[in-house]
Amino acid sequence: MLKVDNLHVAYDGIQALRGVRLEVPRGSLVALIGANGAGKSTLLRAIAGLLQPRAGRIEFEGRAIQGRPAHRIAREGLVLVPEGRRMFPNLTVEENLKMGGFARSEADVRRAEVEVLELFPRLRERRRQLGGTLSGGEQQMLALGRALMARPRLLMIDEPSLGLAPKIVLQVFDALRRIHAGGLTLLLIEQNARLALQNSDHAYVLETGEIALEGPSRSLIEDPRVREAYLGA
Amino acid sequence: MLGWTMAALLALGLAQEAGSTPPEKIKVGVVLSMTGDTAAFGEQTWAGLQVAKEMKPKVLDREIELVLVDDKSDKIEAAVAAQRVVQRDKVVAILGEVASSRSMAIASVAEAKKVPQISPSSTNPLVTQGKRYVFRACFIDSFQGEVIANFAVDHLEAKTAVVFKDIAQDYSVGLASFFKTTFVKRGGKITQELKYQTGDQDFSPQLTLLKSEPPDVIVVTGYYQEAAQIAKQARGLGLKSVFLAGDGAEAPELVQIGGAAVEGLYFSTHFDEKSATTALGDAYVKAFRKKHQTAPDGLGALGADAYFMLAGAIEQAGSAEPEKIRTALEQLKGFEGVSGVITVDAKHNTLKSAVIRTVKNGEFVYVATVNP
Amino acid sequence: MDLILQQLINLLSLGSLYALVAIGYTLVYGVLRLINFAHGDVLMLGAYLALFLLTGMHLSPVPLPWPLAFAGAVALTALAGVALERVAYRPLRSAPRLSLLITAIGASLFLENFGIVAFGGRPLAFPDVGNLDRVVQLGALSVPILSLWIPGVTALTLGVTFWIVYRSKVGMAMRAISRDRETAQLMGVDTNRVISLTFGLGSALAAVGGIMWSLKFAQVNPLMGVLPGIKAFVAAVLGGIGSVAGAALGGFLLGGLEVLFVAFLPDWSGYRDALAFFILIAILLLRPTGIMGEELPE
Amino acid sequence: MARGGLTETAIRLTGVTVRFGGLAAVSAMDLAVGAGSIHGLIGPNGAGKTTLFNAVSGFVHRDAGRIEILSVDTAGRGAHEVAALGVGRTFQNIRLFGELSVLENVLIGFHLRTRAMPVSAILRLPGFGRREAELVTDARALLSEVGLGAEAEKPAHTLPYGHQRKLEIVRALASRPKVLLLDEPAAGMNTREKEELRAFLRGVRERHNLTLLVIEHDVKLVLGLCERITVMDHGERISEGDPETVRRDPKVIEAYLGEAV
Amino acid sequence: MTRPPETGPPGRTSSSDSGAVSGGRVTPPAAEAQISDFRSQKGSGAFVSRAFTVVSIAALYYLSHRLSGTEATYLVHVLTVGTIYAVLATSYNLVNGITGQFSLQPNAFAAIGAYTAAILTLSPEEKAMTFILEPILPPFDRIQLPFLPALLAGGGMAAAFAVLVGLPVFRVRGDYLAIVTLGFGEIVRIVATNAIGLTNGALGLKGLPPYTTLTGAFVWLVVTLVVITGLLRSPVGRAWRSIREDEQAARAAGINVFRYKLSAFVVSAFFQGVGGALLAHLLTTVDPKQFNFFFTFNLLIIIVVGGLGSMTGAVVGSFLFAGGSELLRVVEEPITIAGREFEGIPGLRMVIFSALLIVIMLFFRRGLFGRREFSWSIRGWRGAA
Repeated sequence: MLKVDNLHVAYDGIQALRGVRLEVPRGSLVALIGANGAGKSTLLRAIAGLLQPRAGRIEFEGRAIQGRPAHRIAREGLVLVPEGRRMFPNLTVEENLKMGGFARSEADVRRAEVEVLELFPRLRERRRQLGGTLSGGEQQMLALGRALMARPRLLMIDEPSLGLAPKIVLQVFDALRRIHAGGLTLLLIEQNARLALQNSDHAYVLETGEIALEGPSRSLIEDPRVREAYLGA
Repeated sequence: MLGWTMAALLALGLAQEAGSTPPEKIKVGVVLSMTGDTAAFGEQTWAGLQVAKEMKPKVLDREIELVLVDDKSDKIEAAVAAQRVVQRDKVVAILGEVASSRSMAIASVAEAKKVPQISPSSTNPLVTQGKRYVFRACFIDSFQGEVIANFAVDHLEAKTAVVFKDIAQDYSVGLASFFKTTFVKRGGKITQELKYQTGDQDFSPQLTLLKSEPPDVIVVTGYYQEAAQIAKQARGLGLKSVFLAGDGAEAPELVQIGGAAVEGLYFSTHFDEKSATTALGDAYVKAFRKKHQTAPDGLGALGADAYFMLAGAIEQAGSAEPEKIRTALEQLKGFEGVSGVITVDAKHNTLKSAVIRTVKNGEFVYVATVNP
Repeated sequence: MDLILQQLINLLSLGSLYALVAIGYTLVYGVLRLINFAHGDVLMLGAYLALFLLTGMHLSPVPLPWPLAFAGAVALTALAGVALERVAYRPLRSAPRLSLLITAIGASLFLENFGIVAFGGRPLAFPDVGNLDRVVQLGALSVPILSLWIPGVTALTLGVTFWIVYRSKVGMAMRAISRDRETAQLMGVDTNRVISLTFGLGSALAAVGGIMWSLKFAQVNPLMGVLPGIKAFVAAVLGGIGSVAGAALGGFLLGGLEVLFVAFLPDWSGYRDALAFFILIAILLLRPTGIMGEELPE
Repeated sequence: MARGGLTETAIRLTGVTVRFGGLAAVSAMDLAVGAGSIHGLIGPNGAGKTTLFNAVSGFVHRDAGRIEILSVDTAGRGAHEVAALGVGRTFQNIRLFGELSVLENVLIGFHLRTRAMPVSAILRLPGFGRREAELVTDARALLSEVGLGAEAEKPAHTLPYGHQRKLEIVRALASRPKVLLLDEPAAGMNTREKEELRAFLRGVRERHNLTLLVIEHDVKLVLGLCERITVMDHGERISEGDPETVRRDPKVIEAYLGEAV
Repeated sequence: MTRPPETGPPGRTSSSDSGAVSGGRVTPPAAEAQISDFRSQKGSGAFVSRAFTVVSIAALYYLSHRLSGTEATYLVHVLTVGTIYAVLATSYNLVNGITGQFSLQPNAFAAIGAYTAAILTLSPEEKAMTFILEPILPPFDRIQLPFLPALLAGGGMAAAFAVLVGLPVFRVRGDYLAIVTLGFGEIVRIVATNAIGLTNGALGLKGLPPYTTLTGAFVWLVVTLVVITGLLRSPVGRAWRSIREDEQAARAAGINVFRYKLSAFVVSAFFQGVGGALLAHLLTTVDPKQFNFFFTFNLLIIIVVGGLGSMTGAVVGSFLFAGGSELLRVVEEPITIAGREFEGIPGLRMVIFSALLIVIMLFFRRGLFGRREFSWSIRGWRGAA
């Protein structure tokens, strides 16, 4: 469904990605792990069109999308939930959700809203509240819900557990599993490698801008190199 | 790096100097605000100067060349501009500026370089005060203030007056102060002194104060934009007092903006096109209408007068040397200019008659002449 | 009593004029966080365009009836605003904010000087349309018809602006962009288009303000935008930059205070403009983000 | 200051309340952090942990209660004055002086131990040069100690994320604090990096004689690092004790940990 | 962790288009960022470059001295204006570029300095003549001081006002600070317009002794640069720059943010006061309109075009501004094309100037020098490595 080939990205004179290859098959849940500064966020941002690659090809559903503006890529159904949740704090929860469905028809938005509120009942209670007043966990729910409003065909999520209490992390991953079970293809970055590998079908390990390892998550979790570098003793 | 910049500027300066033109023409520097917040004044003065130059392109058989330099209504630039025309263009005299503050900045250069300067329309008494090389074509505020006050008492039989002054303009502040002195001396009473600043456009709060006790006359000592506005808003509030103003009010825009509201407004000025006291004035009016297709205004006429004073002084001196021009200017007596008969006094102020005009059916109409 | 009523009429008319210009100012600020120093000069442009269309000078071969002329001027000014953003602001969107501010000052100077060169530095009279000059006498009160029109037009534009910003989809996108442009892009929002629209809207508001201003003061000149620009800036800051309602409130407050100050302390009227800034400073010291300004996080 | 075991108290809060608008972000908190200890502060998002940090370090004013640092009441003291008492801190979102070099970041950390000496700086007196040279030497030593020696000349913002976290701690250490407040130092780190961080923090405590108060979500790290843990929810303390006690506390499991730990 | 586009310190990118912000981490800003600026030098290189500096200052001093005696007064005048701009711009840069406080105050302090010095250097006779509306307030009617004490008084008065104003002003930040300081400038101007007994109102003061020379201005520029760069290399300078980068982190490092903001403001005000006084004694007249906000805008243009935070940029920008606007006059002069003479178009210069300003900013988003500084080192610009 998504195919990244030989991707090179540099910004501020720093080469952040060097010839990354990656594939996300339809219906899969792919995880991307790696140390800080390895270029994971850069990769997702480049796919989403927020960074212009220096070379390489990004293909979504068979069409090359590299170099297109971010809003066009989002409209194609390739949606990124950015790191740090990034609510619109000055918009109400409902408006935040509507922003997610910005490019969709009104009927679509209404339908999607019902689904999202079903998935995150907490957001229904807070509909009229400003996004900025939500707690961290609620914000992550909203960020996910907002992205779902766009009716994505592939959802990319950057560090959903960042800065969240353990209990909330469990809830977020629970939601992700349900979304995935509903048939959505997911590409996930997660610092907590164990959590990521336990919850994905396939995984890539990114090191200093290059793919160091890849494979089915089940096998990677047993891989001594992964254990040593990312899972700890 | 400081050195490089200096060296580059030095090189440029020298290069420009090398390319100066042959000496037959008499070069005259004109420093005016062609841009910036008083661009309109510079433009009006320049219009008059151009007409004057077309009327009398030569003196002593040498062509006069006007070197116009814009100072963007900035005092620092005015002084630089004066330096420029003196050194680079070797001008024999400088004409400018309209605004007194900039005229004074130019004056410091004129004095240092010993080049005569004639300000067309800076009426602030300080401009020529204590200066050897600085002259002006206009009368000064103290005279005009007296003229307006006497006119108010004698012709309008005014007992009470309200003064409306633009505290950001030295011209306006001075004129208001001198009017007050004479008016009070003649037994009048100033009931209110109201202030505004250039650019203010809403005067209704001040004017509303006058509704309960309207004065006989309202004296507006600022420029035409505001004078028209004040009259308009006063009439809008139902005030019936007579309006009086100084030469700053004189411009076609007064009527265009003020419309019916400025009907019956009196102002003192330097000349009247229909009853020009001099032949030159008549000729100027015709030439101006021909060139610019509009009615001449006071600032333009004074610009022209500065030019004619200079030309006259050069003829008188028989030479275009700055020092000789200066001496000749000091001795200028009974000179028939555009705006009247001009005499330069010992303090380099200009004595000449003032004219009172009024607005009637949208036209400026002659009322009286007041001699110094 | 009459005096006070009369002053209230003065207040209403001046305050709404300030408010009208301030709304446009704040709209652009809200989305781009840019102090658009050229806003006043866009206002000037709108006024000149209206004059040209109205009198058949330059732009239009024949004088147009005023509704057409005004609508045309507003539309053309909106286009000019969009073009200005495209040329001078968009390329600098990721540059340091002060660099952007300098291009805004550059744009302001350009419009002013272009005006001087192209239209002349002298003021041009702005004709009275539809007899707005008329004064109605209500007892001892003199009410210029225009003094009623201006608040009416302001109320209408304020209403429309409010609707756009808080009820329409584009308005929602504007508010989203004002806080997080990148995330808005991720939602499929063409941020360039929304910003262009905002500039168009802001410039259209400036043109409306310019036309009202010219009707009230019966003249246009190339520097006529400087004073409204500064006053609107003050009003917008007073209300809290970025807040539409705040700008309107700030405009009325500023206009009102100026009128009342002169009315009650005529001897001090020379300090009128100082007062505006004094109040501003005082209010900012009490509320560092203006009356209705949102607390911006550090 | 000698390490006084857990008998001495480095930070003591009594009945501290902080309100934003009408909401109490922290209400009537009591807390005692033993000198030389590593004390953990955990709790759900929005529990008031960072607000508590801000109150202790003088960044926000408390509405009620008393905060003592090394037995000094901090009432009425601004953040820089609290820092001068010996409190260093880091921030949840790293706050470095991004465009300044790594070395300069540390030099600014030295602020509290340098005198401004404007006159000798302007006149370039020899004493000034010597002092500056000493500071640079010290800063380099500190950077080498944590393995950032080679990066001294780089602008701080160009460092990889983990190094930025580290630099922020080094900068805080530069002011020779007695108490160090760390706000989510491990956020965004993977398991291995977290292990390194734990060793690093323990080492730092030994070498610099520090008391550490740490906010952290990674339960494993907190349990392994801290000697005592306070759990907050809704601005209040819901539990406190050694790691084992806290981990088993049903209130903590209910509010924070969830079922699966 | 959402980080909205902030009103944060100028000079730092805060856009989310550039990809600079990600989840609150400190990530790189716009492309051509350089490490700044004034670090202590050491070793023999320092000695050599200091020697170079001293020699070149002496050479420039000699040059300026020689130039003053020549007939090239136009050039000297332009250079003097440029030098005074440089004094004003470098000190303005200290607040806006180094400490990162977007402030629009220079017109206020320059006006205070100019009036203070002018009232002190004017002769009693001149004062008696000049004050035609109201006599000047005693004891100023009798006081007359030489230039240096008057200059210092001008700077001192400006600095005193800076303390007074700084106390309330630094409670607000960002664009709000800009408008408050702009307002302060307007208030100073309006007070100068109204306080006739002290300032002679709109009529202004004239007849000041023409004390300002190119050499004098040059010496003051050197003093300004020595003081400011000296401070920048010291802990004080580090504290200033830390405030620009991150105020909260600076507080955590024990820096009294308010005091350092104030000290930058006061140092800057002193030299702006001196600059204003120098300007007054170059033009020999002072009036309120001379110090309107366009005065400040000019300086803002100079420091941003030069490169915010770069002292070299501020100096070069000043001479570019003073010299450039003179060079641009060419476009308004009559030109001869194919034997026909065309009249110049008055005003065209300013149209081109403003267009040029936009173009420069489009191509040099961080100004001509960014934050780099001049040095004698062979590697070129300090910090460029």
